[in-house]
Amino acid sequence: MDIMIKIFYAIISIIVATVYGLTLGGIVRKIYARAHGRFGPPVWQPFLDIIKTHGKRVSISHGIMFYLGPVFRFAGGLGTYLFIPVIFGSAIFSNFSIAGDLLLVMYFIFFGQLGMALGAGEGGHPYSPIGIARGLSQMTSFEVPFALSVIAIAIQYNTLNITTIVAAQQGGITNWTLFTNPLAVIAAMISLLGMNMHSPFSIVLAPQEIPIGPPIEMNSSFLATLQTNRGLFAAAKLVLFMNLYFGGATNLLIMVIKTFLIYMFSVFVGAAFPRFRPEQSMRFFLKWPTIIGIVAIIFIAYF
Amino acid sequence: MKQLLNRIKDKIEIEFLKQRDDLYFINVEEKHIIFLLSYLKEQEEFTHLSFLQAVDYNEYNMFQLTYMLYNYETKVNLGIKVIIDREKSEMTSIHKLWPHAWQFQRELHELYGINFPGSPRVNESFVLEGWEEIPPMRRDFDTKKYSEKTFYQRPGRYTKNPKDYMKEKLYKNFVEPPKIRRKDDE
Amino acid sequence: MIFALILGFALLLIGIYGMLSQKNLIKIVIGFSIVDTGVHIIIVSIGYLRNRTAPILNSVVDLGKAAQQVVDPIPSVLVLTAIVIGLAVTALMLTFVVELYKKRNSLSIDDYQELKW
Amino acid sequence: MDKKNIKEIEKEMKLANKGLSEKEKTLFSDARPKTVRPLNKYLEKFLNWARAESLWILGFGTGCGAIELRPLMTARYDMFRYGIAPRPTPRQSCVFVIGGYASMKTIKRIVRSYEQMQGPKFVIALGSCTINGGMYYDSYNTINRIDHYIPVDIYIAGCMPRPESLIAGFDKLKEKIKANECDGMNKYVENFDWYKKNQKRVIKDWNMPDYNW
Amino acid sequence: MVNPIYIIILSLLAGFLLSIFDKGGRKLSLTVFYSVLTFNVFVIADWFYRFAILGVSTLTINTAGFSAPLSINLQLGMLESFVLLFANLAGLLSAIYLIKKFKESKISSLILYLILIMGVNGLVMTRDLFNMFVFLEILSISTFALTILTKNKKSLSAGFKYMIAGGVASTFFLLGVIFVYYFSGNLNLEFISSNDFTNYGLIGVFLLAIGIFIELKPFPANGWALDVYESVNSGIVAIIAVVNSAAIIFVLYKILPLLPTVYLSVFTGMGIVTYIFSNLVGIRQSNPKRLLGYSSVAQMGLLAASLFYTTKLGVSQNISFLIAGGIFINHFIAKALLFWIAGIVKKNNIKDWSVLRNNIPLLILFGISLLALSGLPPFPGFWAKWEMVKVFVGSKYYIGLSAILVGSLLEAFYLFRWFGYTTKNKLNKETMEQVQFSQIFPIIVFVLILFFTSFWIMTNVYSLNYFNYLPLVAIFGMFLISFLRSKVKAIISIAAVVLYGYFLFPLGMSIQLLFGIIFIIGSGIVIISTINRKNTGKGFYGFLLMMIFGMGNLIIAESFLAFFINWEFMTIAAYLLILRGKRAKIPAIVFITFSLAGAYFILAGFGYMPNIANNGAIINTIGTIKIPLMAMILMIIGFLVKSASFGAHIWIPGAYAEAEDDVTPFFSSMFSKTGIFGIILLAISFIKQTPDFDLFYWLGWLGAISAIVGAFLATFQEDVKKLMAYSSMSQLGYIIVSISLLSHLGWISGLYLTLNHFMFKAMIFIAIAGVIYRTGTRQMYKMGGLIKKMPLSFITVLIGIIAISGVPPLSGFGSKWLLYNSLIEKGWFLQAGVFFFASAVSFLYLYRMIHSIFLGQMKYEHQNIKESPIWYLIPQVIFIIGIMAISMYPNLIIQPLNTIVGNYFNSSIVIDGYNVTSSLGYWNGNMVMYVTMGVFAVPLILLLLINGRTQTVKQFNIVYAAERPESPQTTHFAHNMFSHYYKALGGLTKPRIQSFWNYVSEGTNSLAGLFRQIYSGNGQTYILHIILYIVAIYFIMGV
Repeated sequence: MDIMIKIFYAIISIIVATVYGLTLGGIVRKIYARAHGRFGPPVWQPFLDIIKTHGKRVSISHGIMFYLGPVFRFAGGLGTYLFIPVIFGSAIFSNFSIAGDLLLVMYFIFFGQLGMALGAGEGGHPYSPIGIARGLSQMTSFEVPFALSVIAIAIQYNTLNITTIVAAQQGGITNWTLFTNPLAVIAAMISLLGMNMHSPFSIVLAPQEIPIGPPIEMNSSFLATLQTNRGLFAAAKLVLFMNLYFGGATNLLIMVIKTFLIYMFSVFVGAAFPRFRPEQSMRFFLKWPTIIGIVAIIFIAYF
Repeated sequence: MKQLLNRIKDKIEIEFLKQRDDLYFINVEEKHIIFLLSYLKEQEEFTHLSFLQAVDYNEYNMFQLTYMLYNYETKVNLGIKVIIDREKSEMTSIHKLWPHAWQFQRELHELYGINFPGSPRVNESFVLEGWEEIPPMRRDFDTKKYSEKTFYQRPGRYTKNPKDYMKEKLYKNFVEPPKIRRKDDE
Repeated sequence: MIFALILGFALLLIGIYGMLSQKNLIKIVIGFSIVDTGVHIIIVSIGYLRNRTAPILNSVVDLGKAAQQVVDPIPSVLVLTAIVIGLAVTALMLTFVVELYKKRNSLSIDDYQELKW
Repeated sequence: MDKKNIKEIEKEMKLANKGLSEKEKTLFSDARPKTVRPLNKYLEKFLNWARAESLWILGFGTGCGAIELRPLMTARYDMFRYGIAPRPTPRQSCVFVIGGYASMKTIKRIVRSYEQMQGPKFVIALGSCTINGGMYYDSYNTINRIDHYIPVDIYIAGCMPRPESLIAGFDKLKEKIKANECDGMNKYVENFDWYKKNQKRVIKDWNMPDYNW
Repeated sequence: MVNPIYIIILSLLAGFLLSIFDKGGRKLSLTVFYSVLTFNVFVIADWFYRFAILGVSTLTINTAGFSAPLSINLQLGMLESFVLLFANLAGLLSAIYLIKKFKESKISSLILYLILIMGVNGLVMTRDLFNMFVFLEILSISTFALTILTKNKKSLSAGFKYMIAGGVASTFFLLGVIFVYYFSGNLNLEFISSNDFTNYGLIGVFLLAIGIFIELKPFPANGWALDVYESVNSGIVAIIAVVNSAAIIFVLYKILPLLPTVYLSVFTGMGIVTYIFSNLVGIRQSNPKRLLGYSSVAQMGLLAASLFYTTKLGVSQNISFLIAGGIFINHFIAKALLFWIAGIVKKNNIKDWSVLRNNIPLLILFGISLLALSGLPPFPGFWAKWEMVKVFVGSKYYIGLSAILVGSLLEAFYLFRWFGYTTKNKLNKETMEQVQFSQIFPIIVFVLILFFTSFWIMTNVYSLNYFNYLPLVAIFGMFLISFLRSKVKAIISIAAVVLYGYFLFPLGMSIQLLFGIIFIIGSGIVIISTINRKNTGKGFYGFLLMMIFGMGNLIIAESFLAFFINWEFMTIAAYLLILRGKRAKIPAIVFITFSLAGAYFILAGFGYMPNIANNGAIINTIGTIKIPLMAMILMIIGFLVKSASFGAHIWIPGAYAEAEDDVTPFFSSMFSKTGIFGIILLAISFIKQTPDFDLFYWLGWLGAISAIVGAFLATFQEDVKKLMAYSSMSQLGYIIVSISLLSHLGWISGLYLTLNHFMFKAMIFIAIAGVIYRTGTRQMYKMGGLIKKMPLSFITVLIGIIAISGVPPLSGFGSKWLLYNSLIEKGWFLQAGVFFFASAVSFLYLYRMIHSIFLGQMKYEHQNIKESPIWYLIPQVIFIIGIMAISMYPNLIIQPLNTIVGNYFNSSIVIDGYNVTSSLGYWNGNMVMYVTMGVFAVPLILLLLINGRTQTVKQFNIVYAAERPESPQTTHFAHNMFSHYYKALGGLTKPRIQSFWNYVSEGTNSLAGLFRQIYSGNGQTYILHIILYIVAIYFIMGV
């Protein structure tokens, strides 16, 4: 019975996060449009797109792995989200964080990526593996500063339990990791840019080079699933960052405000910079953010 | 330029035409064309082949090919015109002189049916995939008839003589102008 | 005795020098012989004791005091054997030289260095 | 119906794919497209609304019309506010914009791209050339009527039509979609053989499957 | 009970009479000839039996009716009879070998041969210095004369050089004899003592010793000998290299008591110099006989050095006999064998020896001789080396130790290279001529003697446990049933492995059990895949079982010696298995060179080890001793080589890739774990005893570097097996680092990783073997789209890569979780960062592999291939079940590991149900699995419901910019997949280590080339060498 309630809560939590994530997507498009001097699509455009793509009458599949690719991807998003406690002290939004700690979340991100990579790979289109190769290699590089930053946090709070980390940041803005361990936060925020794949690091989708990259063969409901996941996954990542670096949230409103601000950071950077070439992007992550991350660890561990 | 022509004239027979200060034409016989082009390219710095095109002189049963060269030093365009037989319609390939010439030659082969033996990929279709008729740019090809035969005409298209149409629509009370005497009439 | 010893060593060195400096196979063999001879002289000179007679037990030598009157007989015995052996070796060497000359028609040692490294 | 009959019917449902060599036949799908009836009325209405408000276009720059499509993205015309967005792959787009005259070479690609789109799919043809050949009506190389090769929902006349008229065309398309009048996909499938005959009459070297899934 | 003097008398007499007998026909003379030789053997054998078994005291024979010193006396004791037995036996066998030659040649060669044997006998037995000289000269002259038996230009000139050099050497010996006589007044060894020589008198001893020493062909004064070895008939060379040397070394042994200590050390040094430099020069040699010549010279140097050194130290007689005797027998038999085989093969370049493949029995004998000569167990040379290292380490003679090990390595290198050429070079059409029984007979006799002595040493000297024989028994047993079909043999092998496991492993919860599971049960499962072999696979299962038993024996080895011989057995078996691959010539030699180098490090390390109580497996008892730091470092280097750590990783790609496809799983998932086992062994001692230097901290860094470099290298491979090989390197880096954490959590994660790596790597390699079996290529870009044809293999690889990459919910995540927790807990933060990087990079190569093989575009040629054979699938399924089980119920493995590691550390984790809690975090594998299944099922069901009409299409139905794809090859994106990554970070993968080793090998090669320049081929130069050598030694000794 207990588990049924848990699942029920999880469903609510997922729906909220998905809606929030998709809305964020709409807002971003609006912001981009305003930056270009346009009106831009309505905020609810992502929902329309999803409904429309689900409403396609026909779809094609290249095989079982192709079919399962989006499923993997969405499962990855769902799982990642479900292993993060969203709102500190809330029963509804604590999700299944009892199953594992920060490491589980970090590695569960790969679950979706791997599945998607396989699904796209079976599509047989050469752009898919090109995009995936780029995506994976970029991931290897932005994971480094992020991992260093996570290690720094683990040293700082002497735990990998997200709930504990959030708890340690309660009681005032100065307790946030942002202020207690600024270097780690800088490293992590730079790697967030890579994770979100916004403009300077949008080498995976790269419309001008490899049109849309991995999901080039994805259509109809497969695409809709991926789009849904995009909203959910964005929300999950933002919540994770909020929990780790910005003191977590005690209610939904604070969560929304904080994650929105975090997201705006990468959006603004993305709106302002042109795209890197793949190797430039990788070198970038392995240069300054990594050094900052190492310094953060050394600073936290030995001083 | 004059000196150049003289130098060429020392070697082979040519006809020469000046169109503008930076545009000249040379008529040359088919057998001299390779010599002339290599000479111009190697010795006279006409290093750029702008284009190679053909004109179908149906009436005289010949094609005229024009090789347009350009000299970056003197900024002069030089067109080399050569007449070839329309029945035989074969020409020496110049892709060894200018590698990009294969593309022009492929186009000419497809649209005029001029053959360039040895030119790379010359038999591949360029614009017309799977063309079965005579090459369309030959003047004995009736393009309108072909179009009517192949494509579905949308009904309702009609054409008018502009003069008559204007007369009818705009100038209801049109008065024929007096005939102006011209020199040619006599 | 010292003189003989020095002579022996001198011959030894001369022989070695000969073996090292001469290219002709026969000369090398001769060098070897000289070395041999030098060694023999050294052996004999080591066994020699001043004012003593040859180690032959005849009337001159008193049987009872023979040990004090004659030179050490063993080196003399040794040298006889050594000479025999040296002779055999030299003969064998010369056989080799003959055979080599038959095969190659050359007596220079420089012509026989195809086996190397 | 006995089993044998079913098999024969299934065989008939397969496409012959005569343009392909034996070796290649195994690499292309030979399934015949099928008509898909809409769902129940209200749900379909809702979906049609969503389809109308989210038009993802596949721009096919076959002719001079391509240049008129670009300004739509700019701040001056801003197609995004109508829910129109470009999409780089036919798999994901629903509006096929044929940008001007189609030659014999491009019609092959047009057909291929059209068939690769997932239904419901809509076609907007720009310019006079697509309507009746326009100024190239007597050319040996310009297709005169696009609608004999793929079903067209909206023609936008003009040589070339301005972006404003394009937007007007999109508006018209939206109206038609909402009125459930755009069923080009089913029309194509129902008249499949007729379309194919027309296409093959023009496309002489047919080296692709009969239906490009 | 024949007086041994009759040997000399009879030989001499027969020698003179032979020419008379010959008038009565060659048959008669040959009969006499062989009967005399046989007589000799029997007499000596009889005496040897008396001395060795009956314990008769040493026999002294006086000649001419007087006792020494008045007359010459001979002595025959245990040692003399031992040496003479071998010498006479070799003489007889070599004569048999030469029978065809003897039938045709002049009678003089028979006479000379007999005289030679007589000389040897006399030389060994005589106690009189001058008599020694006489016998030496008899020996020399007959040898010189015998060289003419091969009557060609080369042998003549070589013989001439030999003569002058020998003449000079014996001149010095003679001088020495005289001076010794002068100073001591005596010629009989019994009556001369080293006290007789004052300062000046030492010159005599010096000359005596140097004369003999020169006869032993020390480097560099040995060019003449090599020429003889190269040019003269094999049967004669066997005698020269073996019998003559044996006699001379015995002479050396006899005059040893006269030499002052300083001489002993200098001569030891000179012996070692000879050993190392001759072997060094040998690596440039391509003529087999000259190569053997270098090896002979080297072995004599080693033997002399060991004699001198043990005498100098005065080590106990047993050990010095074991060392000298071991080297002696080893060299004696192996060298004779090889010279005989060289005479049969008759190829003057070792690269042409592939003709030997036409004669498999001879090839096997050849291999055995090479193994023996390389000093590998169970042959006598090994035991000698083992004891020698102990002696050297005990006396802190490190230079000598390292020189000997380097020399051994060089020797092993050129011998194994030779073997590689023989087995792998292209076989031309030419066939070998029929081998006569008379030629093969001596070889077989000697091989039997070799094995007999080996077993004698194993049982009587070391009294090893019976299970240490199992690897040899396995290979022998499999040899006996090699005619059977491979399927039958595979089943027999499985049965053998299962029985072995059943009888030997009633083990408790311990590290032994874990490694037992990996080595034994794992092997049993993986062997199933070899059932697929079509042909009889001669030899394969023998080597395989040898390797498996060797690995298994490591776990239960009760002494360092047992550990080490099994280590060597395993290595040899692995080498032979690799060599079976089609293009494995170079990888195999690289493998054996690195492995032997590692083994020598371990050997040296064992030399430093204190003694250990011999009660139970060393893994259990090693905690009681404190290992010296030096031993620790040396052994860790050795173990790291086996586990392909950074720096020694260059052998893995070749060895893994070129080994047969169904063998590679053994290497990757089991063989490489032996290094880990070794490291754990050391670590146990390290944690029980307080360490004074934190070696394992640096080992941890090395592991981290291996992990990242391995991952990078794997990313840029086109060859799937090389990719997985580098992946193994990377994964072993993880294991090394977690072992070197030396903490509870660290060890749990290390052992967990070990088990996990064992399962997924075996699984993936078998799946890949199946794919390669079907497609016939290893290049990944030539495959593609195989998911449609080989779905089961795909699933295996998929599960494998999920497990490798550590993506939840499979077992890989557990290992990652444990690893990071333990790293952060220990405070190794930067290492943890490196591992994050490495594990991210591992995605790159894993995706590359699975995409290039199974996804993307299928090629035309693969359209009709089938799923892997069933025999490949069975082990895969077993491993999948294993992985799924420990993923679903991680307690199955975490709980026992907790207990096991609890023996060494205090527990630092709490296991509550399925929840594992460390000091940093928690992980509930079971719940993760359920949540994952849930979140996977929901979208799948949704998709199935909503996604109405899905048309499955084929591979060319793709959006290809409105074109249709031209061909699968151009559409499949696989070749050079990570080129952009290479642009960004490829600089890290520049083969620096590879070039370092290239420099090392090139440097060694050029050094060899440099040194061999001294052998100019000019006889005078050789004399000069001798003279200079003597002068140099003279000054070094400062007489």
